[in-house]
Amino acid sequence: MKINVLAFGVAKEIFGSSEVSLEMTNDATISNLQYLLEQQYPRLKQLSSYMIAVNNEYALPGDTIHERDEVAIIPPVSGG
Amino acid sequence: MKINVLAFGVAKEIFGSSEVSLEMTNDATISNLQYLLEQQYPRLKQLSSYMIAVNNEYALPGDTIHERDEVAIIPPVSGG
Amino acid sequence: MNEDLQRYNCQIALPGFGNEAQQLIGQARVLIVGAGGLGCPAAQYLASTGIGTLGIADYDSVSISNLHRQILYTPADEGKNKAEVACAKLAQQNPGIKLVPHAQKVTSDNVMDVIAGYDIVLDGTDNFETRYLLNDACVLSGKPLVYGAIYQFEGQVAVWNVDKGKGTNSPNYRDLFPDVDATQIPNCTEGGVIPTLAGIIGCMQANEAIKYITKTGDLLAGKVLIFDAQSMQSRIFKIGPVTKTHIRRLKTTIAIPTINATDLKERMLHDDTLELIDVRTLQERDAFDIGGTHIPLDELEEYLAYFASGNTKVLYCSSGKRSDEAVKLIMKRIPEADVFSLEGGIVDWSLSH
Amino acid sequence: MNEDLQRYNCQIALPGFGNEAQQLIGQARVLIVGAGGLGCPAAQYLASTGIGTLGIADYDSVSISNLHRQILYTPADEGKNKAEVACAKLAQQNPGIKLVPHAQKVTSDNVMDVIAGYDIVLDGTDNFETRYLLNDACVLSGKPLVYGAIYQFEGQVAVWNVDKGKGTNSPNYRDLFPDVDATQIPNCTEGGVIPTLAGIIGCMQANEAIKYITKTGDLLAGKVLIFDAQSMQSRIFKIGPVTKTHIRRLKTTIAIPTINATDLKERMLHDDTLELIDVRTLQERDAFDIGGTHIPLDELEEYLAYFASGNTKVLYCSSGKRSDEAVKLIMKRIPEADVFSLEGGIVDWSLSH
Repeated sequence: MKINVLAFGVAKEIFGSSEVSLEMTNDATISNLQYLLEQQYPRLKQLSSYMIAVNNEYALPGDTIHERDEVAIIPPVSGG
Repeated sequence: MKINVLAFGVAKEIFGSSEVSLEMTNDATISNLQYLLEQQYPRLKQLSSYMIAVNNEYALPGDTIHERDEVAIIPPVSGG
Repeated sequence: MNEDLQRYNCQIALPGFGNEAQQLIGQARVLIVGAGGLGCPAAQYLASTGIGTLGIADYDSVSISNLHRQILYTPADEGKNKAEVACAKLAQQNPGIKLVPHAQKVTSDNVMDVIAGYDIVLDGTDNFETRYLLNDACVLSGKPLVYGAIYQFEGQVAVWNVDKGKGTNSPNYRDLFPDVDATQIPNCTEGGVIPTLAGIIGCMQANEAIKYITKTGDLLAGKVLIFDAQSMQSRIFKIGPVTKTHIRRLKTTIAIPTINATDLKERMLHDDTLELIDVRTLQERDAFDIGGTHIPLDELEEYLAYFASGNTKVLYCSSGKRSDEAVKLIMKRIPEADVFSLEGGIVDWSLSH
Repeated sequence: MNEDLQRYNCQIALPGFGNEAQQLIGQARVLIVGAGGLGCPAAQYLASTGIGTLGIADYDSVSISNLHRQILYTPADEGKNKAEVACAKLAQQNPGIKLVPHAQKVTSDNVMDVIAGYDIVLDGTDNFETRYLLNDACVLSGKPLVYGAIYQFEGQVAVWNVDKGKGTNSPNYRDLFPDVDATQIPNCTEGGVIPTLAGIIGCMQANEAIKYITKTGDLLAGKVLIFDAQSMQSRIFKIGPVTKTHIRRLKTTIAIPTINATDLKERMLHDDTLELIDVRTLQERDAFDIGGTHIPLDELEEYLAYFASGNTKVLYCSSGKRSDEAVKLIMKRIPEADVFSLEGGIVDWSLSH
């Protein structure tokens, strides 16, 4: 299945776009998605932590991703 | 079909709630909905004009309403 | 490094900005009409961003009841003209820009002249008559208008009349609301407004003005944003790509006969035929009144005959806004009616000698 | 009608408000940490609303590059402490409230004492170290923290650590981001920030504080709002009802050895062994530099060995923020390293004699 990933904050710069799409198997988890993303975009791993949300809710590493789910990558922001 | 109507601005006060639901026939139009609402809530008619949106888009009197459509009533606001 | 580069460095660094965008900002001429809850924060940010010429139009003077949301003013400014005070404060904040106060009331007679010197207008007014006037004037002169309006916890933002090329323009206020019965819509004095909402919506208006000037981001053109400060939810409603209205001339604005509290008290000492009319709600009247007959604004239509003859009548509410609307409605239907609106309402009445 | 009622009448009139809510506001004690882009607008609205005691903590002084978004300051305030200037301006705006400046830096040593006198804290800081410090201190002392952060066109808002009863609290910053490598996240000096975004997010923070104090509306507790000023879209992400973190003590904050531009120039006259290190990006260095070696902040980890021995090294960037982060990272790994961060970066360097 194809999963659309929305990028926020510095993730937009890391992905070079505000949205990327990933090809994943049907039983993929958040942890699988994270692995794929960090392989493709090594700078993402260097952030130490970023929030992953599915359909506007905080997602845990073990959560399964479904077709048409909307995934968002939300890195920390420091400015004030 | 049951149509949910979201109220904004002074429409909240007129409806006494931020959401009301109306029972309508399947081929109902915006103009039918407006008639029903103004019959139930005469103060709505006195506003002279208010915007009706269906699924976050401006709707015309002749537009047909479908099951699960989200209707919004947006009256003018004057404060500054 | 020169001082300008240093001052604006943190916005010049934005993607899609650069020195070109800063130059556009420095050349831009923006008029803010209404230096109240919306105009104050919008003016602060347009000034800090370095808008080359910033006009502030407001004929009203600062009153204590403004201070909870009109953050450019202090109690020491009470009674002074808002446009003058705002320009003086903003000149301190950014001495590098040109500030132009317009202290006269914007009417159908002068609006075309007032906006002529500007590229873009920001609507920070608090009444429908001026909102329609600005809308129509901007459509007639082909200028974009950044609209904002607030009530209680809810605000609206949009950009009207943006040039879409080929002689077409994006929708304007009359696409959304062709006409309004102002007596049926409660204002902030009646229903209240949360100060932070004024800040959020005013800053959003300044944001849209900057985006228009620098040609960055998606403008709220052909759309209207509705924000709710209680739930923090916002929605953007699509209106359509181009306007369907045909505005050909300005509607004449009506000058409202008013009387101030001191003059009224003086006159009542000698003239016992003068009648007071309270146009507030029953709850407000129950809490406190200054006498006279009670005709709530939203029932005024039914009692119009009462104003057709007889003694001078002075209409009052809490701030003067609703009595203005009431007098306007009466004069439209009965041009010869002998009616006045009490300036500053019962607030001013209570404080005057 | 007394002056207080007159001043706050337009918010007392709000549904769910009334005199009770105004009394809660008058009794509330709010601390704003960071009087910058977020703290300035938040402070204006909390002052205008009549918050009884408003504390402003900022050890930094006003610089010209702040003025594009920090709307409480004027060029005449350059070099003065932000907390002092802000409190003086806010006291003019609302003489009826108590304003308390805190001009010392908030550290792990004093944070518990500083927040002890307040009911609620507002995070308007510009660095991760203080954000985590405030978060942990609020969790340890059981106070809610209104969080806001901005970068370029995007902002985040949330309310952390709200008491949910039965000994549970809503999520906090560490639920979202357990830990951050600050050297990997660009700040506003590098990437820029649109001033109006600071206004919008700062006002949203003040809005959440007022909702918390007056017990009205749905707080952004257990949620985080992300707003985009380019599209004007906002989304609210649900985090969960209660925190899953267990914060037991504060992390010790590190005091960063810094040197100001005048002292550095003086020292370089006599000491030619001193080395300059530019930690900015290649593009920034290409545009302008003040000499020395180039090690971009995000590649610093790979060059740590370089700092293990040898001469004194002074790290610089444009404002001093990134060189602070760099020095902090080096000191964590090589406690004996002889490194300094150039205060105010090349901006101050260019202007100093």
